[in-house]
Amino acid sequence: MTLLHFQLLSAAIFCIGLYGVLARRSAVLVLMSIELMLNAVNLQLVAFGAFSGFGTSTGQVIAVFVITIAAAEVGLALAIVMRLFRSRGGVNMDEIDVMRG
Amino acid sequence: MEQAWLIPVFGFGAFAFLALFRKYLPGQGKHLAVLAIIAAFVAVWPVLFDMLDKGVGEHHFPRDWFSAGPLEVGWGIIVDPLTVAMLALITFVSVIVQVYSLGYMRHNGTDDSRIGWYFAVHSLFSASMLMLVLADNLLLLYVAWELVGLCSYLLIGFWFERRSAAEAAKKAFVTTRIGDVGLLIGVVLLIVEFGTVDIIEIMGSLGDPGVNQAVVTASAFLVFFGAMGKSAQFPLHVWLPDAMEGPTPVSALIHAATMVTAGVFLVARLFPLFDATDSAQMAIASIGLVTALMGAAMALVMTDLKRILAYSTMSHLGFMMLALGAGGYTAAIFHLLMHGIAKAMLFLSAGSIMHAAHEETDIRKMGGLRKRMPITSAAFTIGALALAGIPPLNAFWSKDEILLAVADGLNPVFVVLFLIAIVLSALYMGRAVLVVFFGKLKPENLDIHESPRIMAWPLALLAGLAVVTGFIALPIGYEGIGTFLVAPGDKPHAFEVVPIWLVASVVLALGGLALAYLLYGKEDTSRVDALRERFARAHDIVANRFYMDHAYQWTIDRVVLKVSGLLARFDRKVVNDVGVNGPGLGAVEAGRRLRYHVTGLFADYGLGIVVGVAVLGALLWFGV
Amino acid sequence: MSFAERHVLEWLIYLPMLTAAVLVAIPAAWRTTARWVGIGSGALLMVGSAWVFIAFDYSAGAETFQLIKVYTWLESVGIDFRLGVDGIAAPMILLTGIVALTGSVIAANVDRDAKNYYILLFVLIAGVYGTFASIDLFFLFFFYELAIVPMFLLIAVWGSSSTFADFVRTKEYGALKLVLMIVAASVLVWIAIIAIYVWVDIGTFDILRLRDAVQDGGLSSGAQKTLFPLVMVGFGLLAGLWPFHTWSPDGHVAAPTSVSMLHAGVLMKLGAFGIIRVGMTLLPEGMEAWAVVLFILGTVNVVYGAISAMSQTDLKYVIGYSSVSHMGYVIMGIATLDSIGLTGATLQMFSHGIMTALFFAVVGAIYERAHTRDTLILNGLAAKMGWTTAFFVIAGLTSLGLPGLSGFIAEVLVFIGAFSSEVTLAGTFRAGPLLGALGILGAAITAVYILRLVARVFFGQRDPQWDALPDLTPREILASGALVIPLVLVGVWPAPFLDVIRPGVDAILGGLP
Amino acid sequence: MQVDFTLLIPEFMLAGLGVLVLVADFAVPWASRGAKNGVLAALTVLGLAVTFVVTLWMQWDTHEILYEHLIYVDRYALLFKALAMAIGAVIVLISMEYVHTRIRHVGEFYTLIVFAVLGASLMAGAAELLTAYIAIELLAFCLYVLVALSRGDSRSSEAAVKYILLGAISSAVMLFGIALIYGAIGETGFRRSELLLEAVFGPTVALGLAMFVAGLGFKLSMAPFHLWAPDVYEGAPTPVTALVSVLSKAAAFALTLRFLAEAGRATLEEWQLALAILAALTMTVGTFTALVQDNIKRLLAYSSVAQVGFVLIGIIALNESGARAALLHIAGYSFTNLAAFAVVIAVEAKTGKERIADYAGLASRSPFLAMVMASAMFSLAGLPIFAGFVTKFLLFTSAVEGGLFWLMVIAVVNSLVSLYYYLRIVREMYVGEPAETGRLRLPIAASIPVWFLFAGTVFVGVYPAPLMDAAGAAVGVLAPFL
Repeated sequence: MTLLHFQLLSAAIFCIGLYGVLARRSAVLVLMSIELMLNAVNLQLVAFGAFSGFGTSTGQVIAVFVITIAAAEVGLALAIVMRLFRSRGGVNMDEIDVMRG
Repeated sequence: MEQAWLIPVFGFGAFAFLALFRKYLPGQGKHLAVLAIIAAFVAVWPVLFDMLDKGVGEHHFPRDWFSAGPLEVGWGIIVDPLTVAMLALITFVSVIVQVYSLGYMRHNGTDDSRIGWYFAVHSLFSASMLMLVLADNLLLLYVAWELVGLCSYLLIGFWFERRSAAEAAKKAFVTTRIGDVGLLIGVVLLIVEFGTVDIIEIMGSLGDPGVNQAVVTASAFLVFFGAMGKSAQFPLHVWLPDAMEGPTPVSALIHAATMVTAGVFLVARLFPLFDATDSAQMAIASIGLVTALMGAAMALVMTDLKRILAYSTMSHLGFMMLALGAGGYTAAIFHLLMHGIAKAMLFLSAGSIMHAAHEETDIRKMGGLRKRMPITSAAFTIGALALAGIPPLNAFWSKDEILLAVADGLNPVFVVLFLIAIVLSALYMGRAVLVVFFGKLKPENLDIHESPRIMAWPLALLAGLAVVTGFIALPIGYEGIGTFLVAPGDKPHAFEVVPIWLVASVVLALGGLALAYLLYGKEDTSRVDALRERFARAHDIVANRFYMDHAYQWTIDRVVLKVSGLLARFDRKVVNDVGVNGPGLGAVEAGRRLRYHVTGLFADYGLGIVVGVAVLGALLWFGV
Repeated sequence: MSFAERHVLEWLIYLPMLTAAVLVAIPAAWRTTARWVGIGSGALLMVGSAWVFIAFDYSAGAETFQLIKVYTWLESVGIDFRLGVDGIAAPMILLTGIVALTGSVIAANVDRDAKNYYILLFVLIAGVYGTFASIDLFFLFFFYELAIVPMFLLIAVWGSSSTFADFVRTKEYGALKLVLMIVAASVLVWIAIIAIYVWVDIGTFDILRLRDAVQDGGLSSGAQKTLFPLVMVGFGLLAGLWPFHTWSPDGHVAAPTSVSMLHAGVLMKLGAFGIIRVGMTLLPEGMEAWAVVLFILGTVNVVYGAISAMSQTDLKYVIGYSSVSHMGYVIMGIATLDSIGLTGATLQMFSHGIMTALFFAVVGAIYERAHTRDTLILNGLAAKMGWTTAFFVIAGLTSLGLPGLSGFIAEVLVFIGAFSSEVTLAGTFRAGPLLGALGILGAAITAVYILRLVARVFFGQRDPQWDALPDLTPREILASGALVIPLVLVGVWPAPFLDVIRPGVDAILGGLP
Repeated sequence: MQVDFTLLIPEFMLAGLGVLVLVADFAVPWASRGAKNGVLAALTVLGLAVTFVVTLWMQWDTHEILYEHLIYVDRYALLFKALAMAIGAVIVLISMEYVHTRIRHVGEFYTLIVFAVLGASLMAGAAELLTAYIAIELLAFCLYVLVALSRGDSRSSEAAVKYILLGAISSAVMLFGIALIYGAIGETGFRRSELLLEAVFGPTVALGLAMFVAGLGFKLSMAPFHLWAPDVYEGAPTPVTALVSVLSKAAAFALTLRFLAEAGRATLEEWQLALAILAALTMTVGTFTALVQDNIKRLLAYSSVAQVGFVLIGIIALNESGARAALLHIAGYSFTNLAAFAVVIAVEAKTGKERIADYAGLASRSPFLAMVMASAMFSLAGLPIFAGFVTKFLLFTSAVEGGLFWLMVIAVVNSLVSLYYYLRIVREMYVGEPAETGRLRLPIAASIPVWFLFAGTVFVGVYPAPLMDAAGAAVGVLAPFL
């Protein structure tokens, strides 16, 4: 298993996540896709850390940070989606275009 | 002679003083103006005598005024026979007219409400005319030339409440201004070509090798175009008849003796320029002749007394231009002086008739006035006969001189036409005298009485002069006018009489008068009416001033105003609405389109980011 | 240099700003005090300007730029607050002084919150003084824009809308168009200034050092030829250059009296002055190449302005177009690249400035009384409004170039310059004489429309409804009278003005290749 | 390897202040809403002021790199820290009345502002990719919540959702970029990666750079990534809009300039034109869309997008004068925008309206507010005696010095077109007729900072030398210009 395989895998996951973000209507599902993208990044980082001959563990360090920050981000996002649900009665992203132009 | 520049200063001073303080002066300062012009008149004589003993010729006293770049412009003076002659004429006629105006402008005891302004502009006019005559450089000459135009505008439009007066003033100013365009271009061409504004220097170096002759010819024609405007030559003569709207003394001064002769004076002052170019001389002569004939024809059919005199002036100016065209410098200037005196007297007498007959100018309503107004009718008759060319009156000598000049200067066709013109001028003068003064006194004119002394005396004085001044042509005391009035660079020629032309001109003049008596002497106008039917169409053309006025008016209404209207609309619609508002509205429209793309949907915003990354990645990847 | 000589120029800029600041502090209700502060500082400015004009030493030895004052401003970029006056700027400063004084006197009869009006007016005056006096490219542009900023509010708030048969010109439209067009032009100048600064690359905005650098080849002639049109159009627009002139009639119609006095009287001269100061001094080869285009456009300006003025019915439109036409003479004079022509152009800038100020003062007075400027209705005013008629006729006669008044001397010099100019169309046909002749024709057309106007509005049939119109108040008579004096003075004795202009003109023309 | 923590005192103080404000909010539940608002605001402002003074005093001329290239503590970071604290304090002062009436959780509001300031100062000091990411996220999280804090306005929650989701996407993209860059050169520090990047510049590095810059672009609201800005500006409570438009932009600029100057120097030819095109796009889109806006906050959103385009010129030119001009413009822009938002906040607090038409006749109702707004508009348009003129002038000069003549022409034209909508507001205020009369008074606490902002705008416009020297000193620190 060379570095390239991991890179391709993470790129694939990233693109799936990206598609999910653009195509999905419900905010929660969008959040899931974002998580997907972030995990793809983690995979990439860890793979670089392992395969590269640098010997330092910067890749893993960054991955750990990313995981923590991603968690905080999702928590925050869900709270805000909750407020949207309470004020708008639904989380369909296509309906929230009151502001435009 | 050195202080000759003081002469115009009297007038300018009077104008400034009156213009500012006329409300606080007794009689609005009219006496002050008259005093100023008398002082000017008195000052002319020492200059004359000083020149006589210092030797007749050109005395130039330069004085610098301002300089711009390489150009030095001064306001010096030239004193030569031509100047002195003109100075004498202008100051003399101005004095006469101003004294006459004192009476003319008083209607039943009270002065005209703006008499102060009248006299102020009068002194400004005579001052500018004097400056014109004295000017030693082209720019100063043009300055005076324009000031004279302004004064004629102000004086013609003196009674500006009357619509016709305001229009006439505007027409006069605009027509002369069109002439001035030619003059200015000519003057600037000369200044640029010779690098100096000084007349004497330019006239001296006309023949120099380095000079581009095409420019000299062009400037000759253009300067003459300017002279045509001011001296009411064909085709720029249309303003002169309308200028009669102004007060009659104004017409006497401006449209008889001084302003209209400015054109002739200009051609005389720049005579070497015209002498050097034959084509220009031919043009001057032919236009002069055409103007003379047209003027005479129109004077024949006019019914308004002042219009008759106006056309007569136009005709005589034609004679002067013809003389200059033929190279007869002395003859032209001599006729200018003689005509000035005679025509001023005619206008003043017309004025006194109008003054007496409650502003009536239609000669058909007048008749047999000689019984009521002896002095005026005598003066008018003398003037008319003089201009008709009856010896020994003054205009006869000058017309004779012109005949001599034309005879040896131009081809026979000009001479024949000139003779016809002599007959015509005698004819219309005779008609005027007969219809106005002889025949039966009409009932409504019964209460007419002679004008007050202040108006009658100037008439008498002028009449006397009309008789006497002719003799200065004769070689008594010096070898004749030819030696005094000499074109620069020309040799003086003594007075000589060529019997054949002398007799011819007298016979034709008397013939003209006889014809006039025949047609208009008797009461019955049957013969005249018969003539009028036969040449009905010709009569209408001439009566309508050859439809010149209508043509000009048509061009102005259809062409000039239409074009300017179109241009203004083009300016607003195209240059402004399209050229300026266009980009503005375009920007706003672009903004509206851009705004349309911001849909408010989250998905589109996300797409924006993705596309952005893709584009940026591509740009970086392919190493733009 | 004595104390005054060192500080007069900068005080001509500080004083208006100071007045504006003082006026901000004054409560709005004190209208009379605001008025007297305005007129007082106007008078002070006039004294200062006259002093600058007199102090200017035009003897042969004196160097071209005098009364120089330098403060370092931004060391690292090479911008210093550098003021100086040469032969061309001195008369302009005098002109600004005169028009500022008369403008502030006429502005006294603005009643709608006069305080703010005066504040903006004095910011405008400071901008104008700055542009004429500064010989640092950055500050020239700084003050050039500063003079435009207050225009918007002055016209939009205190202006007047006018409705015509087939189009309406609201004051907002006039104000917005005027400011946007002038700023659009100044954008072109901005590009040119930055390009000059960067490409000459001597790290300073000082015009004198830039000029010397350009003289010994600091800027390639290709660059100069491409940059010059930017300066020509940029500054030309404010000078009313032909295709870009439409803001002038609309802007002046909407502007209040004293603003259009200052604007037409002085601001339009900034444009022509800019072409001389930036175009001719820093881009000589560009000027050489584009002179004929400028010449043709200038002549078109004269004739086009005169003809379209003929068919205008609104009094201010006629004067707006006449300003466009008269600025055409200035542009022609500049384009002749001939010392007489350029002297004539500078004199015309001065004389037209005063003349238009007088025109607008009178027209403003008429509008304030009759509340209409439509010449079809207004006629026969001479009977009741003696002084107004007199001043309008004097301004009219100056505009048609009557000798004895300043217009004539300026126009004749421009025509002589035109006829003797070496500018050729594509190297073959000498454009001077033909365009000069057209210019003289333009002067004749000017006579036609001015006299038609005077004949109808003032000397025509007396219309009874205008009998109640009061004549000018003593204050207005004083202001207009003050404007007539320079007109007559320059007309009769132009020597002092021409001597001052001479060194400036020689220095600039010396620089041209 | 012992670490000198005294260098991080400002950050610790800010964190402490945040916690203090939060605790103060809980500690005094019984107090009335108004009193609590007053106390907390005073506490925040005081805290920020103290930190400001301490920071300036301590770090005036220290140049340290901590934790093997994690954080810089130098004059460049100091300038932005000072700016961030000043911005935070001013926003708190000008929006006290607004917060009292329209914000639900007063305590959280002030805490989050303090943490946002902390995030911004960390961004200014970031020395390598990871620290940069963490700092950006810290600032972003505070802003996401602040945007949602408005009481009873549904648009606020809609804006918050959009903001956080788009923010999350952009941070994911940025991370992917960081991963690629790290993968290619095994190094994340800016200074050390400059030569490495040049050596191994290929498709992966290009994509990595593109993604990282995209993340930054989102924060800066650069052209293709700016679509979130108008909705967030309109939806968020106005003080938060001000915070977003000034604080987050300034911090993002600090980071971008540091990154490009230190890491991107060697590969300048590769990315300069690409970014220049984006800058031009940003300016044009921002200016032209603003022409047709009728909501004042949306208009200011597009105006700030356009201003971003202008500052980018200075950064892309990447010469000393460009960087200096960019810093100057950022400072000038911050003063001006804060002044403008102060007026918008005051008007909204009193009348609750935010359409441009509602500003009709403001001059007659409150001359002071109208004057401040007019001066802000003239400064943004780049007219003389106001800061915008000098800063724009220097920016465009540096662009030409950097060889980007065409970019300068586009910028200058955009600056002209923008004059239209700035003048539209001024026209509305001075020429329009007010709906209802009655003076509009500004509370004392707010009017003092607004006076300072107005004076600052005019001072920088008339005599920018002091600010210019500060910017010069800051730029001097950036590695390649030494």
